[in-house]
Amino acid sequence: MNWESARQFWEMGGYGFFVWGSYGVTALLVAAELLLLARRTKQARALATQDAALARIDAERRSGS
Amino acid sequence: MSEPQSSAARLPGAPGFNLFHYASPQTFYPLAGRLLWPCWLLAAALCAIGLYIGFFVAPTDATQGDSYRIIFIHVPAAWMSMVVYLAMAFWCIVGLIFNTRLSFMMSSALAPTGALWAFVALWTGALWGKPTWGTYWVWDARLTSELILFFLYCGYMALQAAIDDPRRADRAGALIAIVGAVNVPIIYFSVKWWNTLHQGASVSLTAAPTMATTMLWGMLVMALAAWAYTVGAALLRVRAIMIERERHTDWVRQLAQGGGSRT
Amino acid sequence: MLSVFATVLRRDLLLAWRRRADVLTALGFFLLVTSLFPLGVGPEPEQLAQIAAGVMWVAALLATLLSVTRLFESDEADGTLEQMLLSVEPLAVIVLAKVCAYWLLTGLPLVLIAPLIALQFSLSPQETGIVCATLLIGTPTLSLLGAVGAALTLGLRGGGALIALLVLPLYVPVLIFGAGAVDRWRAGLDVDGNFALLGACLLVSLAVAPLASAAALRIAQD
Amino acid sequence: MADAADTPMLSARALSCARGRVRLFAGLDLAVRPGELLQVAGGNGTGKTSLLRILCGLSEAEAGELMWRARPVREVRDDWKAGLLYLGHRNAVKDDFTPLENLRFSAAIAGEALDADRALRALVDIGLRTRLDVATRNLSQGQRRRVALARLLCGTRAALWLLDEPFTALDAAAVAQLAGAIAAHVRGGGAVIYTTHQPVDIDVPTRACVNLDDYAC
Repeated sequence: MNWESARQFWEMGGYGFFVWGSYGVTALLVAAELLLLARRTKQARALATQDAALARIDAERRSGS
Repeated sequence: MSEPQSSAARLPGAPGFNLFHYASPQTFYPLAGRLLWPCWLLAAALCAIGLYIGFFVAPTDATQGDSYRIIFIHVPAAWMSMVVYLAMAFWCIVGLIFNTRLSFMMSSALAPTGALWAFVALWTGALWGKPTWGTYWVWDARLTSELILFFLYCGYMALQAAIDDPRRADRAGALIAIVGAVNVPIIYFSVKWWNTLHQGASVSLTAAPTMATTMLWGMLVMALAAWAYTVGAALLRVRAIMIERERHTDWVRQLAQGGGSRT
Repeated sequence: MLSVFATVLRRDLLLAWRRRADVLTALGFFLLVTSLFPLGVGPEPEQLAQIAAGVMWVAALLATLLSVTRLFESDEADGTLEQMLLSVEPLAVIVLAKVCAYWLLTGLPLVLIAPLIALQFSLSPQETGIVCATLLIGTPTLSLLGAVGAALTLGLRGGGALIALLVLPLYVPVLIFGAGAVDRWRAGLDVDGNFALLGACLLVSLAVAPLASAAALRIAQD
Repeated sequence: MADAADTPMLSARALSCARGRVRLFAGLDLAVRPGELLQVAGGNGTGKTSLLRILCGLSEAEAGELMWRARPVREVRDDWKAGLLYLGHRNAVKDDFTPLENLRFSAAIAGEALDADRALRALVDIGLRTRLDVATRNLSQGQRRRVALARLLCGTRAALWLLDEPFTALDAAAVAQLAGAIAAHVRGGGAVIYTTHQPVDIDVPTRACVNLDDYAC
């Protein structure tokens, strides 16, 4: 184990800014990408369900008229 | 030259196994869905193990102290940015040869994640450079070619964004991805050649710390984690692209009627 | 095969002759950009001589990109590009002829005016010779690669900037070999390597770029 | 070998075309034989232009098979390209050139020999006698269209003409002249596929009409 205390771990031998700067930004970017992906999937699903609804309406129109 | 519309297009003489079965979006969509969670779990597990090795097993380096721990994200990101670009070029070539729409969709799905890795490689490279060589940006051959690779990604995505017709976007993107892939080694060696010419002006990254085995393991595990994450992200994005592109088809409509469940 | 190459070459040169003013834009841009640098960097001759090759090369590169959209845009607008795609003659040959005409109108003038710029940057005669020689071999490659970008972005909004983003990464090797020649000469090293590599880049793009542009045009017109 | 007369010059089977995400038509079968005139009808946006662009190879069909003289077009690409002449909405003329230069260059680009005398006669016949050395830029829309149509009059080797609304912007005399040229070409064993929004009387023995509304999606 390299670290005696959490504080020492956070300082990372004086290079805390650089190490956590790297890992932090990477984590942020990955999280951002996942959020964007989730949003895009939800939007795509919404498009699909809207199409399904349209199809149903067409079907009713055809069968109704 | 008609596209293999139905998924039953068999390669002549292929025995039972049908290469094209998963080539059509309709059959690939549920498969991608089933693969998603395994990818995320694998990525999370490997990342945890990698970080543990990187921070708690790998010793503090004699010369660089603890700043070298950045390599556990920098090197995997650099590897992944290269691997993803080559994977994109591969899918583009497959798409052009077999005229399968799904291969182009896969390539477009990979691009943003590849660009993310290229940016992470540059960002972590700069933050590692500051404590080690005193400047955020070092005109080292690998960092410079990483920068140009990042521009290649941006070029691919910008071109695809500028074209509305999906068919043209696929093929134009494929052309620039393949031309770019051919140029990546040329760019790397020309930058390396240029770097040695101006050796006095900069220090190259070859002065990395000696590779203790634990460090190597840390990087390898983190690279696998990054790989699993990339596959997961690409599959998720390709599913969204499939729905966006195939909206007028009935399999998407049935999918929506089926409550859009995980299948 | 050869006759259609000659015809298209003559056609494009004749067209450019009818619109002589357009030809000067690339040349004017090159002159302007290179003469702005001393204002920005300062007039000391040694400093200028050191950055001269790099400045001239980057200016030549940007001048090529600036006017490369002209290569296919006017033909696409009036429908002649469609007829080229329909021709029995190989499209790559037609594209190569168009790129040659384009180089004669934008690339070659840069090489011819380069000695004048070299004087501005107080380059010695040998250095001027080297810069002009590298530009002579390098600018055709720039035009060929630029043609691929122009074909890919035909008719797209934001075409100019998009072409730069697509094609500039591909210009990096040519820029390094070209601009690096004078630096090597100033450091007392031989420059044969640079010329060999520039020649290689030219031959490869001569072989690949017309085919890639032709494919890109078919994709664009699909 | 089937008798040369009735093997179709160009035939398409189960053709379907999509523009962006919208599918325009599907399951279209079509054939044109030497000595036959085929009109492509259909409302706006039903894909008439797209169909013509597919038939001449400018764009690719989403699905379906295209045959030139009963052979898949992939195998006989040069004959197919040499055998057809496509005239779209745009006139394929350069504004900076004179009509004569335009004619000469477009024939050369198509890889066709052009007899100077026939070119002159074509331009005179189409009514551009007094505009021979004027830059096309200064001509009216109708005259510009005539410069494009002059190619049809100077003995092109193309057996199949694909004309997309050739009669637009033409006055009555030019319309009659073009109709005559088409009729002569068809009677001489050639074939023409064309679209038009104005009814034009073309005097040919066999004619057919394909309406894209029947294949719309």
